[in-house]
Amino acid sequence: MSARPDADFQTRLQNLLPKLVLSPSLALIFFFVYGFILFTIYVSFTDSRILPFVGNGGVPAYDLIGFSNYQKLFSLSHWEIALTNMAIFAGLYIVICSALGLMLAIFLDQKIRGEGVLRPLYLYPMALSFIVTGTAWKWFLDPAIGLENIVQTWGWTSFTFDWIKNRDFAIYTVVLAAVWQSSGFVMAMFLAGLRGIDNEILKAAQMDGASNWNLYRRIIIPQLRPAFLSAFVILAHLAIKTFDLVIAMTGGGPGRATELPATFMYSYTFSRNQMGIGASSAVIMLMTIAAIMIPYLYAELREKK
Amino acid sequence: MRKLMKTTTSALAALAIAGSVAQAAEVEVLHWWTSGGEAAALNVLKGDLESQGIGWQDMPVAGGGGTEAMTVLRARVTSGDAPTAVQALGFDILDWGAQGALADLNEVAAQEGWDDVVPAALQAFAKYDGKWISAPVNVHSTNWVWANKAVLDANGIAVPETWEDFVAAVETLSAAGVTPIAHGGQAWQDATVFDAVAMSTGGPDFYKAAFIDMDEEALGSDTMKQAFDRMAFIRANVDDNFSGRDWNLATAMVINGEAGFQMMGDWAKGEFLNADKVPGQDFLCFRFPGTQDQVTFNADQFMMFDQGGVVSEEQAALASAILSPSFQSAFNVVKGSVPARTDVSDADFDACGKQGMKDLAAAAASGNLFGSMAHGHANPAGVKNAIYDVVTAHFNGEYDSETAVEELVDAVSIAQ
Amino acid sequence: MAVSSTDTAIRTGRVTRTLIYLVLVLFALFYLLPLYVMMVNSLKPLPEITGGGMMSLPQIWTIEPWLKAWSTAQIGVEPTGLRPYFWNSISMVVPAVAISTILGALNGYVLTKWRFRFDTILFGLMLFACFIPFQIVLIPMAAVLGFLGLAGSTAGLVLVHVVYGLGFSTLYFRNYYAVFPTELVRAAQIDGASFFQIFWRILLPSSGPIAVVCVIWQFTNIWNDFLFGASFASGEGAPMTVALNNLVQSSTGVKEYNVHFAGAILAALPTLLVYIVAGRYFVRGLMAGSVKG
Amino acid sequence: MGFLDIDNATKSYGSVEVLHKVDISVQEGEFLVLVGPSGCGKSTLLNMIAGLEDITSGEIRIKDAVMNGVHPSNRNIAMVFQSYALYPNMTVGQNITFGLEMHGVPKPERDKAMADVAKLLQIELLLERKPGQLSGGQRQRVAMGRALVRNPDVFLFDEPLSNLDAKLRVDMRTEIKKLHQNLGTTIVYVTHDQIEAMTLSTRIAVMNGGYVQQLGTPKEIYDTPANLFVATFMGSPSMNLIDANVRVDGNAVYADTHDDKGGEISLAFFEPSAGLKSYEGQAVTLGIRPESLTDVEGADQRSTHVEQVKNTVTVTEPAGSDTFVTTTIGGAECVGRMRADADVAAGRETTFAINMEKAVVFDPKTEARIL
Repeated sequence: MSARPDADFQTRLQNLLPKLVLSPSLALIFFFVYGFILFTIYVSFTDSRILPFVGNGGVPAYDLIGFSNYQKLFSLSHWEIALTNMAIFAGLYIVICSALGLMLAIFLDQKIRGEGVLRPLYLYPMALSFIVTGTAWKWFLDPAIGLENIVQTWGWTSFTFDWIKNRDFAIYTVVLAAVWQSSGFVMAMFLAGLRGIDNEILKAAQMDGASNWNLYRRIIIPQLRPAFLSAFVILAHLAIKTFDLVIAMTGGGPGRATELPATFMYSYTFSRNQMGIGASSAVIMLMTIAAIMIPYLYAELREKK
Repeated sequence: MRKLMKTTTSALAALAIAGSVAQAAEVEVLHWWTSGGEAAALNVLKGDLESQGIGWQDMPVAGGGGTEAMTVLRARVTSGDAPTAVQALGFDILDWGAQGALADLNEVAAQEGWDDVVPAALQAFAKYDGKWISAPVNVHSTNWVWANKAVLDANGIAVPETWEDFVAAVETLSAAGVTPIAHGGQAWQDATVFDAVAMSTGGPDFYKAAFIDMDEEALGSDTMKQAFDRMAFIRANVDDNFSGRDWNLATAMVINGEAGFQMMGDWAKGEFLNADKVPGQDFLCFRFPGTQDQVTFNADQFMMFDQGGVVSEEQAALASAILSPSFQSAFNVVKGSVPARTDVSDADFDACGKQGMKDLAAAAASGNLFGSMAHGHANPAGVKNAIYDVVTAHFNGEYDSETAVEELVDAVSIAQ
Repeated sequence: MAVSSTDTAIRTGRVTRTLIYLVLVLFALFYLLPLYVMMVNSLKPLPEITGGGMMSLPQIWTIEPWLKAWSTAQIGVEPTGLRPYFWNSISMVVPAVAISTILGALNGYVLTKWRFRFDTILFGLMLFACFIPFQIVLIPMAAVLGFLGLAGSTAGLVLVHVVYGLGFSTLYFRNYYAVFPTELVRAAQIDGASFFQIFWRILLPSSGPIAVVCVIWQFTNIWNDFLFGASFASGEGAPMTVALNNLVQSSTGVKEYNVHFAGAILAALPTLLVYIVAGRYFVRGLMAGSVKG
Repeated sequence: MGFLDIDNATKSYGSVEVLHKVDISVQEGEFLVLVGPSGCGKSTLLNMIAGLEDITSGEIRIKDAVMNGVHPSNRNIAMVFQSYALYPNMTVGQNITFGLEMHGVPKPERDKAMADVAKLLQIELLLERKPGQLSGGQRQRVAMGRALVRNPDVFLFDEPLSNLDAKLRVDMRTEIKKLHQNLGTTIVYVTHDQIEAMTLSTRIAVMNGGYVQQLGTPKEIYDTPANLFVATFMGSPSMNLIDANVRVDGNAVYADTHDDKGGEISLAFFEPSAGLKSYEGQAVTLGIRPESLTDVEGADQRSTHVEQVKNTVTVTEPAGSDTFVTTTIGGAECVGRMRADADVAAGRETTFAINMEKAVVFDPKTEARIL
């Protein structure tokens, strides 16, 4: 509704109020998110090192150096590793969390006794910070003291599980711990989705002679689409922000095998005093996120209109 | 946007005025010494200041060997609210000095004669443009080897003097079924070992050329390749499970007799003492073979942020307290490091401490005191981390020695 | 939860059911594992841990590490334990969660019930804002907080958390209110209720479930934040996670793992409590809105 | 000037005009029904009267006061929604008095008004309950109570009965009608159900595609539909449409078509108009309501113009009170309404009586009725 010139005061106020109410939030977001993104883009074209706009020359001054930070960035094998890891990590993390969450939700929805006990057990990891659960995982996965050692003391001496120490597999242990943290949350979202399905449809389908497998595959799971989409947004957001986990569990190692863009960005911006490169990596990351999220948001929001 | 940038730069420019948020007669100290012994040691300093009527506002931020604290410092400086004093290492101090953000402590330094008692190699990190800008607290030396005496004795191993001795000792241990070298596979630990190995392999001139002058020729030399080969030997003699291990768990392996040696800085001593081990009896400390005359160091310092042109009374008091012989002794006895000034009595130090002080004085006198590359005292953070990348990739088998040398040259040139 | 009438249970044989229970219990164990590691290690003396018994039950049981973590462990130069920082976190989390939830609710209300041109685009922009990496906002945020005079204050931290929590709280409430009958709003308009009266009297009383979801989400995220807490709080005003980090991280000091784990569990207690207390309504809340179009 | 005037009201969303120059004047005490298929604009028009959607151009006046831009709550109207829109968190009593509370009416007055309304609608016993605990019919009553208590100038109903089951719908329909008769209020009522429209209204506006197709009393709409749309939309079963040719023979005018065996049928018009005569030799569409297509005994005895046609019955559908019979005339399938005990059976030939007094004729090109 738009205010008309001939509207009475109450109507005009009522037409204005929603925008007034929304505007502080919008102002905050525009300034603190989009403003800062512009800021970062600008910094990525400077030779900033220890602080923004403080370049090689020392004393607050900087030079605009075009795309040279981006050139440097893509010449670093380190960055390539971070990008590859991100693809592996995000892909597996989102797929496994969704699959596991869905399976647990379906199982938990079978009139399970003790659901009230099991559900919080699945959910609680989301409540914990990785600053320390990372250490617990690190120990558990450590071949000398963790799982491998335990299984070996049980008598299966040829058992090995040393992924966290292996350059080629370490990223999968990060996936494991990340899945541990968020799959319960995804489970809750799917469980809610399942409970929202009209069970008359199920009765009808059962009368049609659908097998249990077909019932889920053809009738129930397709109806969980909104839950899948919400889960996707949340998981994608968590995947991109994964930082503490890597720092606490592997420190980016062995070698640089578990480096992710978030840790890369942090390291160049804050510990290597190459803020320009850090900013350019952030810009690339944002562009990647945008490339994935914008079509998704567009499709989602348009549909609902 | 424009306003924001203006704010950032003007915040820097206005540091002179803005730094004084910490209230009068109070110092705000940003540091990362939070574990029991360190914090207790720092508490000595706090007590000292409080006895002079100066309050201490504590701002501890641990993690990543000071990385988190440096991140927080950037935020504090940008917001125009820099702490009075900030714990810092090596090149970070010079970088901040270059910003003109630090106070000029020359007056205090002259009064107390810092120029005479602080080793020149260390002064290089405490002065910018001829001005004292920070107060050194201690000197850690990083080219130590820690050994379990019982394990060595049982296998008839004497303290190795040369790389060849060391190789023999390692092979003896290996044959005896003991893990020869306890090591934690984290980039900075790999680099700590590399520091010592490079020094031992190429000697002080090579070390200086490669790591301090960042000379491409030295970086790409055969000596460097040999250093990497030696790293490969060490890699072959650590247990399979080294990756990602905390350094103190590696130390625990030596303490428990599971391993023979560990290459680690002097802070490892705290772990031995904490486990009620006696230096000389239960464990040995000696310089990495082939570096007996050299000391690679890193030094913790407190840089003093400019508080409006003049050094405030509290800052002067803090700086002077930090460099007072009594604090230097008290602190370093607890911390495991040695005093930053060479004229402190070694009476309160244990055997390792005494040796450390002697080594430092000798190295300082003979020009054998070098900043540790692994601990950010040889080259700037960007270069250091670039070297980390290569060393750690090599140690984990990603590169062979030849590739590592090539990568090293490239990485250092990109990072400069 | 007594919603047996809405579940999608299927008829299954005994064997299948047993298998389902087995899988569920196995996963429960999987989820409990790290907690087990943390628990057992927080209850044993340090030599037992460094001696290699990290996975086994304590030989000597002790609650000493817990007491130490809470009240005597070294956080900075003072051996205060985590206790004083607990309140810092509470005084930051409560207003931040409350404000971001209320703003999220209002935004959701406007975006679904008072639609105007470009509202969908604006919402998309708010949602996309959730994805900004926190590392890049640190420095400009510091400049802004300094400019506003909020550096080193709890108010500044609250502002930061509100800003970066808005996207998700708006998302939750928008999806919830999207299925809330618009006719109710129209009826209330005809009845003469004002914009805020409609929100306060009609929508809010029905928003319980989604408020629970939003509060849980925000509470967890804000409570567990480290980066902002470390950067924008003063030393004494630092939140619990910063203190925990100072307790746990040390580069060159002795690592007391038992105390670390005890501290970690202590620091996580409020969030665990929120999950347990509000968790019963959590699935119901998700069900009521956030997973539906 | 009427009591409620809709004067050239137009509504567009962006460049799309969804309601085109609607002109309706409602008198005090009138019961106007807006009827049409979904998407015809009837609900939009109602919302515009309520003030829930603004008016792109034109005017809406209540008691001669221009309502454009006036806030819904200041128009002195009340609305009953399809979903009832009862506030789920309030009791029935609170639901009913919420509007009064918002208008600052003191509590004693509110309580009295509530008691009166509750008595009128016989919902006294429900006042403490929450909407969730009520049946569909009870909710409907509460929704009406909420409207009544305001004592508004105009009542607006938005498909209020469509969520009820068939039996309840008929009961509530009767009740709304009674209420209107007893209180004499002005009502605008939206529905897609033409039976509701016929039974309740004093006047009907049939809408389609954003246009008012015809505005008139139920009888006018039913007997003399303005065009093919109104003719087919109103009435159930709907009007039979037969292709025919106009033949003029002196004063008499005939519609020529054929039976199901191809035999010629000539149906003479009753009092043919000059307009119709001008269609001589042209094709037209002949409209016959089912109740005008009967068995001979069931034909309207007062009608002077009943034509008889022999034709084969294809389907019979006994409905208890009547029997609906399907047959084919002029190629079109036609439904006739016969007495319950008419002697017909599928496949058998029978004689149909067509009441030509009620026949209407449309121009197949313009779809308008030929006057």
